[in-house]
Formats: sequence, structure tokens, C-alpha cells
Amino acid sequence: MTVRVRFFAQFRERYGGDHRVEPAPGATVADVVRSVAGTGADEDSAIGPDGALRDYVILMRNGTRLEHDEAETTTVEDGDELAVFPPVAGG
Amino acid sequence: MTVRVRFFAQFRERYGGDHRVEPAPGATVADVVRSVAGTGADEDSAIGPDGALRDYVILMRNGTRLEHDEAETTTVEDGDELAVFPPVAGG
Amino acid sequence: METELHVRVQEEDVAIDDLLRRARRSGVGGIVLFDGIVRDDDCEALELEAYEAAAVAELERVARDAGERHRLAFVAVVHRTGRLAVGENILVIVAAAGHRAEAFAACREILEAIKAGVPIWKKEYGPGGDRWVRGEHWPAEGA
Amino acid sequence: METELHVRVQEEDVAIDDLLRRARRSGVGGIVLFDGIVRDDDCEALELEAYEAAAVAELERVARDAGERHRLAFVAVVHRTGRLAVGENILVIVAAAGHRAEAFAACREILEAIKAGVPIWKKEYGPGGDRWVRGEHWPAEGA
Repeated sequence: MTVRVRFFAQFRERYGGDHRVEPAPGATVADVVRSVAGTGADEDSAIGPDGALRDYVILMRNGTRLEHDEAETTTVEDGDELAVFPPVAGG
Repeated sequence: MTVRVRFFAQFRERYGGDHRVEPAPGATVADVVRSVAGTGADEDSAIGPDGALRDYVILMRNGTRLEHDEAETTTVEDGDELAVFPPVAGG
Repeated sequence: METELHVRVQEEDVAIDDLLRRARRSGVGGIVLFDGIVRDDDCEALELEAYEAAAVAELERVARDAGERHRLAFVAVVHRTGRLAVGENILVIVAAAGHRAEAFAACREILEAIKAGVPIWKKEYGPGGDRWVRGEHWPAEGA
Repeated sequence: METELHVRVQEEDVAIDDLLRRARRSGVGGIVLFDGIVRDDDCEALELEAYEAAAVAELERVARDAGERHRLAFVAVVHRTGRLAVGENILVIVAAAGHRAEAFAACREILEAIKAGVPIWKKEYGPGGDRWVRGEHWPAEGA
């Protein structure tokens, strides 16, 4: 099983923009993101020292937004594209 | 004394666009307009059969709007430009 | 900030690209443009007539007021006269401000002020003949 | 009325004249255009980054919704990415409707929807270094 994980803006600079990971069966979206981003004590990390996604982090799975609690319960599937980014600032 | 009287839109078509008149001393703005436009029974005349300006008619003297009662009391001066027109419809 | 004004009543078409180029200047982050065009609903052409000196003076007053109220860097108002075919520009307003809210508010206010009080008139030419358009501020019947 | 959409996320500049030409069509009497440009306040250039596939899908949804709600004949949304200098176009929105009220409302609603929810980010480059812009919908501190 291969899952693509993409980071944007400051998270792209920190973690790299594009990752292919091969999660174990049963891994959740949050598990996969943690497997790439690890944890961080500083505010600009996507994941806090407790392993939870920062409140302001936005997640998409195949172009659809996922709430943080859904990310902890939704298991990934082969070919999924996950996206992790801060609040938008276009326009 | 010479006063210019200009009509616009449907009034221009009815009365002609540009008149030079030589009013008697003491003539009011309304007197001068009546001297050109006369009176009319139909709705599209600037002046009604009673000699009063139609309610919707707008008057300017040298680029400044004049209310109808002011037009009846304001005497014209040499070189004045009077303008008579219906409500605007630009934009 | 002094607002730069570009106000015209003219027969020629409007050079919209030039106006936008002039609007892009220091301090400007948002530009709102309104383009009013001859609609094909019930007419084939419009004839626009202006009391030109008074119309220019009134457009300048309207543009300057909006410029001050909304701290615009640049405002353009170009109103055409003469015979215009379906699809042609009638009126172009450009409002350039630091931020979007001021640009939108100014552009809209200028447009409403023009419809309410600038001495310009329209005659519609259509299959059923021609008629002078009663503006939105024509008094109600019997008023 | 089916609304014709023109939605792009692109590095190239926006051909505004072409968009206005396409907007002038049957049934259209009012066109409102918003042009967001790089302001010189506290930066020398911007770098714009998009999650492109998701941004295009979201812009299309926003444009289609506004088109239906305000019965637009044509709507264009072009958002640029890459490095943009002061004075360059960032975003152009064009809304073409029968009447001015719908065109203004649609253009503004599209702009607000973009600022609220389209995955595009800006990095400012200035004399004091560079920083990612926190959008207007960034949660309050401690939220």
C-alpha cells in the first residue's frame, strides 16, 4: 500500500513537499502524517509534543477536508493523497 | 441683456436645444423658460397649462440646481445659462 | 493621500487597460472596476446625451467625494455619449484603494450617485421605435 | 441561464482585456471586475503557492455557486502563483450579469470565499526577511 503525503507553505519548507509512504495495514490518516512529520515542541510544527495535530492544521484526503478526530479514526487506502497545510491566505 | 436657455433629452427634441433670449429687466428664471417653451396640455411639456413648471422638471442656472419656487423669484442676469431637463438616466 | 482623478465625458470608447495600468500604483492592493454596457434586452442601440459641462463637474464632485471618503489612490469615471450599439461600453468606473472593502464601496457609491444625479440621458432604439429612458430616480406617477 | 466559467490557477499574467471581451455578451448590462495586486506596504515581492488541484476545484465550486445564485452570464476567476513583484496582478475576478447589483454581489462573494477557503498561500519578501502571511481566517491566538 502506497500513500502520498503532501505539505504546503511553511509545512512544505519544514517537512518537504511530497512524500510516498508505505503504511502498515490499519494505519489512520493521523498515523501516516505523524510518520512523516514526527512531533515538535515549537509552534510551527504540524504536530505538537503530545502527538496531536495542531488545532490550526488543515487536512485533506483526496481533496476532501477531514476533521482532526476523523483523521484519528479514518484508515488510509492504497493510492490515497493526503494534504497537510496551514489556514489559507489567497486572494 | 442676453440669457442662454438650453433644453436636453425630450425637451431638446420638443423645444430645440439652444436659445438666446433677451428678457426684460426684472424677468425671473421661470419667466424666461416660459418665454421659450410656452405652455402645453400634454404631459411631456415642460410647463403645464397653468404656466407652472411640471413637478419632475429640473432647472439649473449656471450649473447650479434651482428649486421651482426659487425659479419664480430669482431674476436673471446678463450672461446667465439656464438648463431645463427631465430626471437623469445615465450610468 | 491625494486621490488622482480621471474624469471624462466622451464619444470615444474607453481604454480600460490604460486605466487599470494607471490604477496600479504605490499603496494600492485592490482595484474594483465597473463596466456598464448596452444590453440587448429591448433595444438595438442607445443614444446618450449629456449636459456636458454640468455632467463633468458633477462626475468630478462624485469622484472626489468617494476618493476622500474611502482614501482612494486613484479613481476614474468615463461616461460615453452618442450612439452606442449593443455590447458597447457606456460607463467605466475604476476605484483603486489599499484594500478591497474601500475599492468596492467607492465603486458602487460612484455608480449610484451617477444614476441619481448626473445630467446624462438615454434614448433606446428598438424594433418598436425609440423612447427616452426614465431613470431610476424618475418620480413616481402622480408625485 | 447557464453560467460560462473561466477558472484558472496559473503563473502567467492575466489577460484582463480578453476576459472583459468574453464577458460582454447577450443579456449582460453590468460587469464588475476585482483586481488584487501586490501592495508595496511592507514587501518587495510575494511568492504564491497553491495546492493546485484542490484550489482549482474549490475556485470552480465558488464560481459556479455565485453564478447560479446571481444568475451570471459569465464569471472568470484567475489566481496567479509563483513570484510576483509589487504592482503585479495576484487575482482577477470578473462577474457579468444583467444588472449591476448582481455583478457587485457576486464579485464580492467570490473574493470573500477565496480568502476563506481556497488552498493558496503567500510568502512576503521584504527588507526584514521573508514570512508566510497569516490569512484573515487564521484562528485567533489560543483558539
